[in-house]
Amino acid sequence: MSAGLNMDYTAFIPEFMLVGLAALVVALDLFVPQFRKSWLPYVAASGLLVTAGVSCAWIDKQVDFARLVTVDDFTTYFRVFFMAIAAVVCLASGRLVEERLRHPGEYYALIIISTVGAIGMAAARELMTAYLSLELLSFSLYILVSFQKYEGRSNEAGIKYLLLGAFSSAWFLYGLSLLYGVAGSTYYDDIARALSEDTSAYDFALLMGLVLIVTGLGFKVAAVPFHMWTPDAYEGAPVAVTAYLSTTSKAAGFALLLRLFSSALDVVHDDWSWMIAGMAAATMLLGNLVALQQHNIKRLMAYSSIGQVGYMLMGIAGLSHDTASAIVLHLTGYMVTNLVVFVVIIAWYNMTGREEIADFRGMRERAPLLAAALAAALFSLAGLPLFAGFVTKFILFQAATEEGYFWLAGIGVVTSVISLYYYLQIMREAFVSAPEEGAEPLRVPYLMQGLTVALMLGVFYIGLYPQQLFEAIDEATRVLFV
Amino acid sequence: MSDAWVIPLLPVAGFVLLLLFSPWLPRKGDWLAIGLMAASFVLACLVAADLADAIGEAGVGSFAGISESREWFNVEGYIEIRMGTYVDQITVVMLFVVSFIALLVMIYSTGYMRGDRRYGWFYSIISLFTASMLTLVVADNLLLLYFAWELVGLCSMLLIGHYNDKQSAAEAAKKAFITTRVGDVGLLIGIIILFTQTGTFNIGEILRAAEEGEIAREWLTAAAVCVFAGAVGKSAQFPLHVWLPDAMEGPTPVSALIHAATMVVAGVYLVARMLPLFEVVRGMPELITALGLTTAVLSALMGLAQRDIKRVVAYSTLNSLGLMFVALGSGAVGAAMLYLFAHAFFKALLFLACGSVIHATEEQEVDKLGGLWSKMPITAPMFIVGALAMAGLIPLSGFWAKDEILVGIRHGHLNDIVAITVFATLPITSLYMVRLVMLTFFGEPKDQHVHEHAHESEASMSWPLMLLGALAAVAGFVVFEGVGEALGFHSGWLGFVYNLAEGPEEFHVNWGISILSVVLVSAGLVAGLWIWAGKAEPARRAAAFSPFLYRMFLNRFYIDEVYQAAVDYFVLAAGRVVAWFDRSIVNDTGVNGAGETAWYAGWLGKFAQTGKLPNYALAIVVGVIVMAIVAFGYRT
Amino acid sequence: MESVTQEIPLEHFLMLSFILFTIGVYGVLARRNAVIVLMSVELMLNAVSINMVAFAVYTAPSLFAGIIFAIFIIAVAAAEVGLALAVILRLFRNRGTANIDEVDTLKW
Amino acid sequence: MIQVFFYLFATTVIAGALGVVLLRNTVYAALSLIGALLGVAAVYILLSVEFLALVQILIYAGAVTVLLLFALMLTRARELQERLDGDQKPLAAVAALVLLGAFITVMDQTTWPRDVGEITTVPFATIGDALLTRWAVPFELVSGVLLVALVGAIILAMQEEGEP
Amino acid sequence: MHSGYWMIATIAIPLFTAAILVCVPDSRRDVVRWISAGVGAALFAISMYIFFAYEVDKGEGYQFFIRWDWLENVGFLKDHGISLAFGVDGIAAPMVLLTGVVAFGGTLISWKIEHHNKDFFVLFWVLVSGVYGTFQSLDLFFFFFWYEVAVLPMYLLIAVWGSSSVFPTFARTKEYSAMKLTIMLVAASILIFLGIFAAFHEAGLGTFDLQRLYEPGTFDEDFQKLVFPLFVIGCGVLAGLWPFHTWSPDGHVAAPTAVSMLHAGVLMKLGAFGIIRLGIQLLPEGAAFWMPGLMVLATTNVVYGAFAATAQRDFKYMIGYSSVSHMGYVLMGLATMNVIGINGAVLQMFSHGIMTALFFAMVGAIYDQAHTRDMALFKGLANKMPLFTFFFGVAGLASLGLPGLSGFVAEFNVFVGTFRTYPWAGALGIFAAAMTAVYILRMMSMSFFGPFNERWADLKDMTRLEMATGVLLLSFLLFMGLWPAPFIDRISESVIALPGVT
Repeated sequence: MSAGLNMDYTAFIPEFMLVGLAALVVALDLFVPQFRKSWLPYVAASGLLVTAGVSCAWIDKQVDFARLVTVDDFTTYFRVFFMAIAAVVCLASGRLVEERLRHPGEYYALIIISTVGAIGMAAARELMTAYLSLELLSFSLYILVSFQKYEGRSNEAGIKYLLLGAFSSAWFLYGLSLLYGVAGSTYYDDIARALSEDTSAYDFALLMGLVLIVTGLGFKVAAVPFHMWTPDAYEGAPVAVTAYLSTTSKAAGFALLLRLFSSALDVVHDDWSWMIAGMAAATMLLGNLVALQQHNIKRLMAYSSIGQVGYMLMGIAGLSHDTASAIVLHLTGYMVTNLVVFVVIIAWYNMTGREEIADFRGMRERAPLLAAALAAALFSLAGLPLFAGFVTKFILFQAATEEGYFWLAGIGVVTSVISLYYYLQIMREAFVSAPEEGAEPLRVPYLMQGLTVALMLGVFYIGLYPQQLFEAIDEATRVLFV
Repeated sequence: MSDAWVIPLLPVAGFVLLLLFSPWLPRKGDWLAIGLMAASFVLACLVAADLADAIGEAGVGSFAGISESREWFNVEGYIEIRMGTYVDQITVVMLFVVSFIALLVMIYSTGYMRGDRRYGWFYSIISLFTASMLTLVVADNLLLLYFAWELVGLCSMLLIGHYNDKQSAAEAAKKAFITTRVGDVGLLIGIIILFTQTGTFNIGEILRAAEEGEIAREWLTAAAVCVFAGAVGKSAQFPLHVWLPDAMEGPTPVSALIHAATMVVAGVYLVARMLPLFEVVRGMPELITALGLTTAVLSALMGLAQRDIKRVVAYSTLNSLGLMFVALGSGAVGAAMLYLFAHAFFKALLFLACGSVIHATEEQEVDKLGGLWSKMPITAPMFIVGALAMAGLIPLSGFWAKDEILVGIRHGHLNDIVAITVFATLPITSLYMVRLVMLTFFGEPKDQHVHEHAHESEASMSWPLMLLGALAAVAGFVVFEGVGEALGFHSGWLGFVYNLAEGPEEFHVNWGISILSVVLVSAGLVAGLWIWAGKAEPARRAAAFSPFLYRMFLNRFYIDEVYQAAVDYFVLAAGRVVAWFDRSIVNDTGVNGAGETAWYAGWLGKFAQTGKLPNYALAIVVGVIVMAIVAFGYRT
Repeated sequence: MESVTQEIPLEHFLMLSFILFTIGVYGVLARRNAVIVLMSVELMLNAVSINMVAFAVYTAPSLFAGIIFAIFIIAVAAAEVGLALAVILRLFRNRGTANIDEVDTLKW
Repeated sequence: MIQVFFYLFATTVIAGALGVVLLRNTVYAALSLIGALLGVAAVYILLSVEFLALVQILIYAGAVTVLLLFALMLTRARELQERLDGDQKPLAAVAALVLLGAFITVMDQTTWPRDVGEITTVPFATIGDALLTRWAVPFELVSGVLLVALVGAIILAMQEEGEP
Repeated sequence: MHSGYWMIATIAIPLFTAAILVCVPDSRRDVVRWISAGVGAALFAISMYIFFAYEVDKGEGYQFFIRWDWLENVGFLKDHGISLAFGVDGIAAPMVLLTGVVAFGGTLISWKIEHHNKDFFVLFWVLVSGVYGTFQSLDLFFFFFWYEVAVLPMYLLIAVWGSSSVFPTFARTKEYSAMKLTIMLVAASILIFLGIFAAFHEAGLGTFDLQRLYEPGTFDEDFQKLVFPLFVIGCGVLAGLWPFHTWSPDGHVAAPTAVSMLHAGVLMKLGAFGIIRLGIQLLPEGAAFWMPGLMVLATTNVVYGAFAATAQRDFKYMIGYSSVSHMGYVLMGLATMNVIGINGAVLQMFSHGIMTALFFAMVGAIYDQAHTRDMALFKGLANKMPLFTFFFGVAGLASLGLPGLSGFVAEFNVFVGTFRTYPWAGALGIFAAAMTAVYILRMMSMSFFGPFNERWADLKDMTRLEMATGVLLLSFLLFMGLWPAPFIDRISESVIALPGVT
């Protein structure tokens, strides 16, 4: 049965390590009562980082496992990337979990497990694997979103996210089934081979399948009009989870999109590029326009993330090696920046328990470091120079232009100006408005300070000297287009 | 002659030194300014002498002035600007007049301005003024001329507004600057047109080009009109004359220097310089004459009714300037320059005398003065000399100069109306000069208190008066060739000044004209004596005879009011309109509008987010359906 | 039985799944009780499985990936139901309702 | 004969499904869901995938529906007979119809490639073998999914001390 | 040492200063001040060096040229894809000098800032580095990069340290003005963005290196006609191009002194500079096609600004509108497309920069004492604060184009150039210069002359630092006004080299 299949399980060492780590965390939480709960985040984070280090062993290798997954530079890149994000989120959520949530062990375990799912999405070269990894990620997120279980908003967010998620994955599956029907296989390369023949006989089925797949993935990455869960889930979820939602789940979605559309569906590029293009336009506009109206910081970040998704979809629409690497570059820069913002939000929330934009007033006076980091990060999100946002966005748009999507680039630039407006509104609260009376300076934990500074360095690194990173990404995405 | 450029430089040094150090200098450093001024006066005389010799060698007519210049900036093949000096007969006359009067005024001011809060500042600015005036005179190119032109304007403004805590002074300064500025716009445009046409700023070359018809006719006309506009503004010709009377807000020495002797005649000088250009433009001489004439007549009439002694003198200045322009219009440059020369003396004299009266009485309203003859033994006679010279009574300098102009007009190619009008103004002029004298120095003192503590001014003020008085009396005689030669003017004054290469012009007395003018002038004098003698009953009756005319004269024909209205209801109103437009239309509608559009778009967009899960699901379905329909649409 | 199966073309099965799927969609859109919405989602998933199996059986017998897929789908669906019920219960405890259109505090 | 069976099952499925989305009583809806699921199982048998049919009956018709029924009981609102349909019912109907239209277009525009038109039966053993070899990764993943779901369900559902 | 390092220094020093200042504790205000003053002086010195060390008639396009590759041979980028390429030509040299002067003045004037002066100077130095970068970049990407860096700190600088103003007819909060300024400028850069994308795509060279893009024949004529408006309007907004100028009066009014100085003095010049670099040099044929249009707008600027200025009651508003008017002269000069005109434009860029900086410095000096800028409230300040009046007056005279001060040289060249091609525009321009006299004198006689208003009895004359700033700027006004040759030699050399300039 398994003749000629490489079943070399060593390729999964990092994933196994992660599962082990998850188990360890839970176990520590359960069976070692005298173990200081507050150490869990450090355990999880260090474990993740170690694993990330281990997975670097696969750089420039190309291991295929039963044609289901391959561990190549693309996978490796995202492995490291996801683990890093997870580590940051674990560290950032330490105090929050202690003070506001129960079951810390499961919390970290879920984050770690979901990372496995995310990696699977990036690595899969077969529909089932891709789908199941996606579900693994989603399930963990469903739980995490409703983790604040005595909090009505958390439940609401959970139920909405879960039901819509199930709904959308039904669509996705239906699309997969049609694709399977027309291609007769679930392997990306078979699909590509099948579709490269004359498809006129079953064009409609194929198109329907593509539409549904785009729908499903559009839901995952929160593209208009499949975005509607995003603001609610972001607002309802515990803020650390929001950070995780806005980073890993999106990034994983894009990893899957890139892998699937490049190695399986590239041959029918014209059949789906316009859908993505349309979605991109709608997403950029709606995300940034509605963000103008928000007053809750989490909700605002939700909409801003929707806008960012639009930019990256622009690249997917004109998918090519250049755009792919541009997307990943932007993705990276965006994720790092986003984490800065969320670390600041988390820290502020921990100290003040507030999450309205208006509650940021006087941050300059009360927590200068956070304020500075926030300002820099928001500038970066708005795409202003010295920070990551400018160069990554510029390269992304230029790449899209090179692929003939000048108009999308146009919309992108316009909307990023709109976004600047609401980012400046936040800065205004933080820097211009005076703190309310009797608000004395806050002592930001060293952990948070350290995180902020480290991430800021990342932002500046990408913004000021992206050469190596960009080369690495270029390498990583090359394997998609062989 | 290569040292002509030093003449303006000395006062510049004075300006800089006083500006920086006057607070720490003894006597605020007036001695420094005066010394430098004197030096440059001497230098000017030397230059004049050299020139005379040079002409002697070259022979009149074949002699074209001496110029030398250095590069200011230069863009190879596109624009080269040289700054330099050009010295010829007209130049030296001006040099002499300017530096001489300036010197006297500075000395006079040591008395008049003593104890002034901004004594040092006054001297530094006066130095700057003299410097730029001298520069204006020696400039060999229009750019440098404009340079100086603007600077004298600036200084005049600063000095008019010297008593800057008087609102009226501030206003007058503003008015003077802006009014002349209007003319300067023309001048600059003219200069630039000439440059674009000829590619040079050098006056000589431009004139040559103009005479040889190298400049397109319409451009030439435009340029001529524009340049003349500059002259009109500076020399306060109608319709830009309104600033000069108000300029009397300034300290009297300033009025003497700037608004009588030097700056106001800059226009005359400019026109005289550029006359060849004007002459080749059809209708230009007529225009010049017409404006000059209007100014002369109007100012003569206004002068009749003014109460402020300085203002009366100011109107007489306008009168004289008009006369000079008429002369220029009829091509009598020599006559114009002669009148300028004489006018400088007697008008400065008049002003300084006024100054000493005001200094003595702290009053300048005629109907508060009177009967000062006894009180001011030096000032009064000097004033009278000046007044008679102004009126043009033989044998004072005014007479000869005026006569030359009349002759020029008769010989000029203009029709007789001009001549007749000019003659008509003569008695009026003498009339109001007499009126002034009578009301100020004779008759009953109208204000005892003022009369009490009136006294003769000190030496530093009275000596310049006497000196000027003497000159005002005799300056006219230079017209006699003998006198001219005696003074070193080769072939007499006119031969000397008459710089256009048509050979010297003799001085000839046209007896008819002379007699006529003498008669008219003395008629005016007699009439004046009769009218304002004693209680001046006839004057009151004249005023009562036609209150309308009287009011017209008194209010200067309401020209100022008209301008004021124009400024208020046009310029400033337009400004307000534009400002409003900018704020409400361009900004609040245009700019904010765009922003608000986006804002409301977001506002609408956010309501799609109803919070109800079924709607979200519906959105997904709709998305699917739309994409599907579009896709199938493509396929079929 | 083999002989007779020729009488039912693939399209019939697909048609069945289409209808089933549509009904499921309708259910999700129209119903307001969370549990019933969940049931409708299950219907959709069943439609998917039918598709998968039909394709596997008719067009791609070699690897019968469709069948495996169907199995996984069933598993996932079951898990989904379990998790969903937990969340719904939690919601009911906190909000006293399981009607999804009544929980709309998060909006705009 | 077979066709008769097929249409029979098909109608069962559709009827059951309609029952789920139309019935006014939640419990009946759940029961009709069972019907639909059994119908689907029968269809699997028709397709001669008995293994799948078995799974379907065990997991779905058995476990899942029981779960659902429990849920219905537990979340029963105080007053009976409450409205089961949302406000956007008509829109839903329209959307569903349009969607069906789209599917039908797909249907008649498409001729499926490699349609052999005959059924190949797959024995249990092969499936089991494939699950553990060729499809090992998805298998592990799905186990992970189940585990996560389990953990999540416990965490969220369990009553804890000091619960408000 | 490679002379290019001097340019690197002008950009790196401010950035590092900003980085260092971030680490200074809030309370150590004097440390911040002294560091900043030192850096300001150093930059001033370097700028002087760059200006005077620039060799005229050397024959090569860009001097001090230096290139560090930044991103290349990756993605769609080929050799020298994006490189830190710096170089100065005769047009950039005066601008660098200008930046040095104004920045130094700004640091001195900002000495009295108390509220978080650390933050202020951090942002201030970022701004300065951006300005230097733009003037010296020879890489399309980095030109825009630094351009945006210069815009970036504006919002906070204005919104935190600025001042709101209320008038009978309308009011402007500092937040509003700051937001409008930032958004309008960034929105304008949309056009530049698009222009750059299009240009890069069209050229297909895989590099943003300007010198390679400048090579004739890179863009065909239709493309140039299509894209030129993007660049010219995009940059024009920053140069206060009508009708996109409204950010400038409000912004300058709201901004703190030093920022007004730098923004009106230097930043607006970036716009004009961009029109030269991206418009004329990159797309000469497009320029030839569109310049008449620009001339119309520029003339509108000049007249419109002058009229609007006559109606203002607030010192800064008047200056703001006069800036609109004077930047109009710059655009006019550029629109002539002939050597004299563009010379004039660049001269005007320098002259207006210094002059308006002086203006704002002086207004700041009085605002800090009187806490109002309403001309109508002041009266007869001349005798109370003679020095102040003197400097203010000189600035005014410079702006009304008095010979002997820099304004005249510049405007004169502009006028000559304009008359060559569009006499009507030239005439209007000169008329507007007369209008300048109207509003300047209106302002002077309103608040400096006339009887003294006792309400201001306790006003002091200028402080030493303000004096220093004033003298610094004044010296350059006179330098250029009396001896323009050093400027014109440098500028004209490069202007003649511009493509399509007659």
